[in-house]
Amino acid sequence: MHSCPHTIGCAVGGAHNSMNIFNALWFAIAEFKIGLYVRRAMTNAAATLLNPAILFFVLGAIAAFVRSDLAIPEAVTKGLSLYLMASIGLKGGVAVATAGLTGEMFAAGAAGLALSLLLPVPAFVALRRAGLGMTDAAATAAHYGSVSVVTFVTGSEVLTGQGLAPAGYMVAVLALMETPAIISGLLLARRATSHGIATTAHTPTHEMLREVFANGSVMLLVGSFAIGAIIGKDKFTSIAPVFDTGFKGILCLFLLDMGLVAARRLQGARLLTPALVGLAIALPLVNGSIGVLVGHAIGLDTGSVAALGILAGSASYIAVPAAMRLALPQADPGIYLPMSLGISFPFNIIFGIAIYTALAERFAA
Amino acid sequence: MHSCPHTIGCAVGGAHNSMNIFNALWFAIAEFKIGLYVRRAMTNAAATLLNPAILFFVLGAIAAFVRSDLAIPEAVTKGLSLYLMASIGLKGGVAVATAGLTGEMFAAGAAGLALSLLLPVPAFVALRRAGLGMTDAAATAAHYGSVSVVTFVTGSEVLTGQGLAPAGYMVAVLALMETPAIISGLLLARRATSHGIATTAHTPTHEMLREVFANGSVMLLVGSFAIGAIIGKDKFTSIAPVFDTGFKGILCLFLLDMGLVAARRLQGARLLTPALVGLAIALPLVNGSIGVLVGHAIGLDTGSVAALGILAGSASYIAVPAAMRLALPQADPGIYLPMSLGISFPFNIIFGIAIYTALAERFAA
Amino acid sequence: MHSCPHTIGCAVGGAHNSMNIFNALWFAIAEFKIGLYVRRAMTNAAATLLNPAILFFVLGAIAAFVRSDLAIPEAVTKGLSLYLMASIGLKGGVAVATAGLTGEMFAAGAAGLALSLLLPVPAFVALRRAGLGMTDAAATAAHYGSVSVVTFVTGSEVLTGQGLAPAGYMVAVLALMETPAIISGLLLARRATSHGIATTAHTPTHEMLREVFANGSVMLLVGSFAIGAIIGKDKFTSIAPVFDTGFKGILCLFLLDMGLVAARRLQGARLLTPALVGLAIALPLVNGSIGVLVGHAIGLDTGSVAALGILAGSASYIAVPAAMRLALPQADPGIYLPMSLGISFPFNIIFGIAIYTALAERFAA
Amino acid sequence: MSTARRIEILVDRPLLRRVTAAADTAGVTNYALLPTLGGRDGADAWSQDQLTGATDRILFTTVLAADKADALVAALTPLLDSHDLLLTISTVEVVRGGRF
Amino acid sequence: MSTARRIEILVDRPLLRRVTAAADTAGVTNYALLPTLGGRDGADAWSQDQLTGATDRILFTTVLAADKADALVAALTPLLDSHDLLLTISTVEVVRGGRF
Amino acid sequence: MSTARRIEILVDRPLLRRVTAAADTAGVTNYALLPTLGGRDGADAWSQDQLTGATDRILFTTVLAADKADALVAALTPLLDSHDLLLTISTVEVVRGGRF
Ligand SMILES: Nc1ncnc2c1ncn2[C@@H]1O[C@H](COP(=O)(O)O)[C@@H](O)[C@H]1O
Ligand SMILES: Nc1ncnc2c1ncn2[C@@H]1O[C@H](COP(=O)(O)O)[C@@H](O)[C@H]1O
Ligand SMILES: Nc1ncnc2c1ncn2[C@@H]1O[C@H](COP(=O)(O)O)[C@@H](O)[C@H]1O
Ligand code: NA
Ligand code: NA
Ligand code: NA
Repeated sequence: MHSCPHTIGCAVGGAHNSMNIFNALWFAIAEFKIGLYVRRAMTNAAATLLNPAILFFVLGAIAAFVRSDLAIPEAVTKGLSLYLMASIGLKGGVAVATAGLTGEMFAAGAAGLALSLLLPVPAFVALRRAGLGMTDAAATAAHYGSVSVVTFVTGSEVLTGQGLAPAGYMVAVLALMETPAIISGLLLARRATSHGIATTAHTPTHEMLREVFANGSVMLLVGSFAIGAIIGKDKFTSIAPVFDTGFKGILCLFLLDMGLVAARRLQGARLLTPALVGLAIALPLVNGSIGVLVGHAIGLDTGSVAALGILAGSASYIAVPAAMRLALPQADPGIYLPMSLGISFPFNIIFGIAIYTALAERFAA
Repeated sequence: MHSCPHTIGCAVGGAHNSMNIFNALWFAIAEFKIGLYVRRAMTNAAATLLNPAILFFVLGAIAAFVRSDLAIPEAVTKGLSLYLMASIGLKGGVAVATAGLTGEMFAAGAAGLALSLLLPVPAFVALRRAGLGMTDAAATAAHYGSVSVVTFVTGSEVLTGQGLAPAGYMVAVLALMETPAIISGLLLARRATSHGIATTAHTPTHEMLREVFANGSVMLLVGSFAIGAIIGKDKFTSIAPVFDTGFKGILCLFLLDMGLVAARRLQGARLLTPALVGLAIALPLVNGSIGVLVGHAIGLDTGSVAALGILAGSASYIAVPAAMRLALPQADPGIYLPMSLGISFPFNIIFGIAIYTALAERFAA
Repeated sequence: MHSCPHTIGCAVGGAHNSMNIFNALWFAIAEFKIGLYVRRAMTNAAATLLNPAILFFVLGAIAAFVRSDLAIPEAVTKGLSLYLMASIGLKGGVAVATAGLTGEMFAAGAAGLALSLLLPVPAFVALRRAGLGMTDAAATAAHYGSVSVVTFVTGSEVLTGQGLAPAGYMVAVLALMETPAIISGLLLARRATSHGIATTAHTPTHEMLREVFANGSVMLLVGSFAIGAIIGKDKFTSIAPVFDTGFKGILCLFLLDMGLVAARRLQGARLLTPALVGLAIALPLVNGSIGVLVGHAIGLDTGSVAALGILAGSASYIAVPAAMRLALPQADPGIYLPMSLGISFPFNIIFGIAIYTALAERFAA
Repeated sequence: MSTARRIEILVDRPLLRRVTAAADTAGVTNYALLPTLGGRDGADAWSQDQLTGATDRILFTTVLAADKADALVAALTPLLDSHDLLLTISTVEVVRGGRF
Repeated sequence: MSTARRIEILVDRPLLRRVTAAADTAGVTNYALLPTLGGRDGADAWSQDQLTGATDRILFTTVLAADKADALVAALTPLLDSHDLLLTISTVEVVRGGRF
Repeated sequence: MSTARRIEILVDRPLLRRVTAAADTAGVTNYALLPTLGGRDGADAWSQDQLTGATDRILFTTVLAADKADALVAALTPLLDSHDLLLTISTVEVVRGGRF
C-alpha cells in the first residue's frame, strides 16, 4: 500500500524524459523541508494518498503513462465537472444560510480578490527569469493567480475528512478568484506590448469582459451558491442524495479522468525546461504559503486558512486557458497547459493540499 | 428572495427586444386575474419559486441571457432526459401495481387522448387569427395538443411536495398524449392543402406511423411503466436509490440545462410577433384550464386533476418538433420552437403549474 | 408477466429473417434438456426475468426491433460502462481486503487464464466446421475465449439476489480472462497463415501487446480492484452511495442500452447462417458448462462456481473486437459481432446465467 | 489513382432515414455520416439538438463513381426540393480506386 | 447545377464567436460547424477539450457564391493573421443552386 | 493564395494510431481528426461505437503541400492495402499559404 506514492513518482518521472528530473526533485525537496511542519505534512500526505479519490487520480495517471486506451468521453467529463461545481456551490450556500453573513466572509472575499490580482506579478517575474518571453510569461502567470476548482474540491474533501471543513463562503471566494488574474495577465502582456515586444490580438474589450464575468464556471458556482443560500438547509435535504451523498463517489470518477488528462498533457509537453518544471512546483508552494499567511492574518478558522492556501496555490485550467487562447494567441498553450495541468495540478492534489493544511495547522497551534 | 420572479421577468423581457412586451404581459395579467383562485396561485407560485429545481431553471435562463458560455453537453442532456422518463415511468407503474386497475385510469386515458387530438383545433384557429399561414399554424397547434415531459415531471414534484401526488397512471396518460396531436396537426395541414394553400411533403405513411407509435420517448415511458407494474413495490426498492431518491437532484441539473435551452431558443427568435407571444401564454392557460375542467368532470382526485391540467397546458418539444420537421418541412421551426420551448415552457414551469394546481384545488373545495 | 420470454423470443425471431430459426431453437432446446437441472434452471430463468435490469434489457431489444428511434448517446453508454467496471472492481477489492488472500483465489485465477487461452481452440474447430474461413473462425473463437463484463455484472447481481454472491476475487479473474484469448486467436490465425490460407496484417508486436495488457477495461478493472483492496471496507463506506447503492439502478439504464445495441447488431446481420446462429448458442452452453466443471473441480464456493461458468460462457464485445479489427482486418466484424453481441450476449443474459447457476447448484448438492 | 465524385448533403436528422433510403435506391452502399455542432441557415440558427431532435443536422458524405453520383442525385432530387436541402459535388482523386 | 465555393477554417473554440461575427459582417448567413476529436498542429497535439475549452477546435464550413467568398476572406483576414489560422477554398458543384 | 492538397482517410478507430504513425514517418505534422456517427460500407452498417471501439470510424484529414502529400500516400500504402482503406485527395486554395 505504501508503494503508491512511489508508483506515481515513477510514472510522472517517466514523462519528462529528457528533462532534468533531479532538478525538479531538488526544488520539491528543498521547499518541502522548509519549516517545521514537514512531519505533519508527511502524515497528511499519507492520509491523502489513502483517499479513494486520490487513488483514482493516480490510477488515471498510470493508465496514461502506460499508454492505455482508457478514455472517458469529453461529454461525461464536462458533465461531471458541472455536477461538482453545482454541488460545492449549493453546499457553500446552504452553509452560509445557516451561519449568516459574517465579517470574515467579506475579509476572505477581499483577500481572495487581492491574491488573484496580485499573485501573477511575482509569478511573471519568475517566469521571465526562467526564460519565457513576455507573452508566454504573462499568460502563464495568469494561470497561477487564478484557481483550480478540482483542487479546491479535493482539498475540501480531505479537510472535511480531518474535521477541518472550510467555511461555506470559501466557495464564493473560489468563484471570486477565478477571473481577476486574467485581467492581471492581460495588463502584464500589454505593458510588455507597449515596450514593443509582444502584440496582443485585437480582442474586443466586451468579448474579454464577458469571458471574465459571464464565464460559465463562475456563473454556475455563484448561481448554485445563491440557490443554496435561498433554499437553506431544510429544502436542501430533498436534493442532498445527489448533491451531498453522491459527491465523494462522483469525485472518484472525475479524478480518474483528471489523472488521465493531466498525465497526457505532460506526455505531450516538449517545451518544458527544467526551470519551468521547477517553477510549476515552486509557484504553488510559494503562492499556497502566501495564501495561508493571508488567511491566518485576517483571522479565518483553520480549515478556511488551509482552503485559502489551497486556492492560492492552485493553478487554473478552466477559465484562464480559454481566455488566453482568445486574447493572447501568441502565448503557447504548449507551455501553460503542461505547467498548470500537467505538473502543478497533480503536485497540489498529491502533496500541496497536505502541505498547506499542515502549514495552516501550525499557525493555528 | 422575492426578487427571483422579478429576475426572470427581466431576463425574459430582455429577450423579445423589439416585441411588444406589454401586450404579452397584458395577456398574462388579464388571464391571471380571472377567477377567484388568484391568491392561492400566488402562494403556490411563491412556493414553486423556492423549489431548488425551479431555481436552477432560472439560473440557466439568466446565464443564457447574459450570454454566458455555460453549456451542458448534448449527450448529457439527452442522458438526463432518458433518466427522468425511465424514472417517472417506473414510479407510475409501481403505483399502479399497488393500486390496481381502476375505472378512473381508463377515463383519464380516454380524456388525455381526446385532449391531445382536439386541443390543436382551437389552437389552429387562434394561430391563424394571429397571422400564421396554414402550415405554420397546423404545426404549432400540434405542439400545444401534445405534452411536455419535463413540465409534467416538474409539476409532479411540486404537487407531491404539497401532498397532492397525482395517481400513478397519469404517466400512462402522459405517454398517450404525446403523439395523437401529431395526427391532428397533419390533418389540419392536409385540409389546408386540399384548399391549394400549402403542400405537405410526401412523407411515406409508414414513416409517419413509426414516428408516432415507435417514438423513443413514448416507448421509454410506456416500457418503464410496464416494468414498474411488473416488478411492483418490493423489487423496486433495490433500484429506488437511483430512480427515486436521486430524482429531485437530477431534475435540478436537467432544469438548469432546460433554462439555458429555453432562453437561447428565445434569443434566436426573430419571427415572433406580439400576438404570437401572447398566444404562447394564452394557449397554455386556456388548455390547462380545459384540462382541469375535464379532469374534474371525470372525477379524478385533486392531484390528478392538476396533473391533467398541467399536461393539457404544456406544449411538446420532443415528439412533435421532429415529426413536423419531417412531415411539414414548410413549417418554420423558427416559429413553433420559440413559442413552445422559449415561452410556453418557462411560463408553465414558473407560473402555469401553480395556476392549474390552484384551479384544481378550487374545484375540489 | 409470463409473456416476457415469449416477447423477446418473437422479437429476436423477427430478426434473422431468412435464417432457419427452428435450427437455432433446436440447438437451444436440445442443450436445455441435457441434465437434471432443467427445472431449477426454469425457476431461475423466471426469477431472472423479473429482475428490473433484465426487463430493461428486453425493453431495449423490443424498441430496436420495432425500429424505434430510442437511442442513448454513445458518450453516456461509455460513461455507464466505465462506472460499472469501477464499481465491480472496487467491490471485489474490498471483499478481498476483508477475506484476505486465499489459495482458492490463485486457483481461480489460474483456471480463468487457462480457460481464456484454451476455449478458443475447440470453438475454432466448431466454427470451421460451420463453414467459416480460417481468419473469421480464429477471430470469432477469440471472442468466445474472452469474457463479457456486463454478463458477469448481471450474473453477479442475480447470484447475489439468490444469496449466492460470488467471491470478491472473481473480479480479478474476470480481468485476467479478458485478453489471453486474443493471443490464442492470433496464434490460430497465424497457424492458418503458415498454411498459406490467410494473411494477418503486419501489426507491430508492441502494438498488440499494449492492446492486450494496457487495454482500458483491464486497467480500470484491475486498478479499481487494487483501490478497493487498499482502502478496505471502512473507507469504502464514504463512496458506497455511488458505487454500491446506485449500482442496480445504473445497471438498468445500461442494460436498456445493451438491449438496443444487441438487437440492432442482430438486425444488421446478413452473414449469419443457421449453423452460426446455433453455435452462438451452443458455444456459451458448452463453455459455460466447462467453466462450472472446472470451478467445481478446484473447489470454489457455489456462487463462484456459477460465476466462473458465466465468465467461460460469455463472449467478449469490448477488448476482443477492437483487437481483431487491428490485427486481423480480413476477419469480418459482420460475423463476430452479431454472434457475440447479437445472439450469445442476450442468450446469456436471459437464459445462460440461470442455466450455469442451476448447474453449479446441482454440483454443490 | 483514379477520380471519383464526392457528394455532401447537410440533412435534418428527422430526414436522415429518407436520404439513406434514397442512397439504397441508387445502389450507393458506401457513405459516412458526420455530426455537426450547429450553424446558421439564413435567419435561423440551428444546433446540435439531441433533446428535441428537430434542429439537429447531419452531414451525409459519400465518395463514389460518376455514374453512381448521377443516380444518387436523381434519387435525391424530390427530397432536395420538398425539404430545401443543398447538395454539393466535387471531384477527388482516389488512391486504391480499384473499387470504382 | 452551378458552381460555388466551399470555405473551411479550423478554429479554436475560444475564437469561434469572432469567426461567426466576421461571417455576419460579410453577409454570410449559411454555415455549419463540425466537431473535431483532436489532431496535431506542428509540435502541439490538441484534442477535443470540453473541460478547459482551450485546445478544442471546430471546423467552420460554408458553401457560398464566389463574391461572398471573397467578402468572407476579407472579413477574416485580420483574424487569420493574429491567430494564425488556415483557411482553405475549393470549388464545388451545387445542385439546386438557385440560391446562389 | 496558393494551392495545397487535402487528404482524407476514413479510418477504423483501432487503426488510428497506425495512420498517425505513418503521418509522423512522412513528416506530416498538421492534421485534424473528425468524429463520425456511422455509415455503411458495402454490406456492413457501422456506427459510432465507443463501447466496443470496433466499428467506430474517424475521418483523418490534412491540408498539406503536394510533395508532403506524396510522402504521406507512400507511407500509408501498406495500411491502405492490408486494411482496405480509401484515401481521397483534392486540390484546395489556401489563404495564408506562406507555410506551404
Ligand atoms: N476521405 C473521405 N472523405 C469523405 N468521405 C469518405 C472518405 N473516405 C471514405 N468516405 C466515406 O465513407 C464511405 C465508406 O468508405 P470505404 O468503406 O472506405 O469505402 C465512402 O463511401 C465515403 O462516403
Ligand atoms: N454539402 C455540404 N458540405 C459542407 N457544408 C455544407 C454542405 N451543405 C451545406 N453546408 C453548410 O451548411 C450551410 C447551410 O446549408 P443550407 O441551409 O442547406 O444552405 C451551408 O451554407 C454550408 O455552409
Ligand atoms: N479548412 C480545413 N479543412 C480541413 N482540414 C483542415 C482545415 N484547416 C486545417 N485543417 C487541418 O488541420 C490541420 C491543422 O491546421 P493548422 O494548424 O491551422 O495548420 C491542418 O493541417 C489540416 O489537416
Ligand atoms: Na492560484
Ligand atoms: Na398540451
Ligand atoms: Na468466454
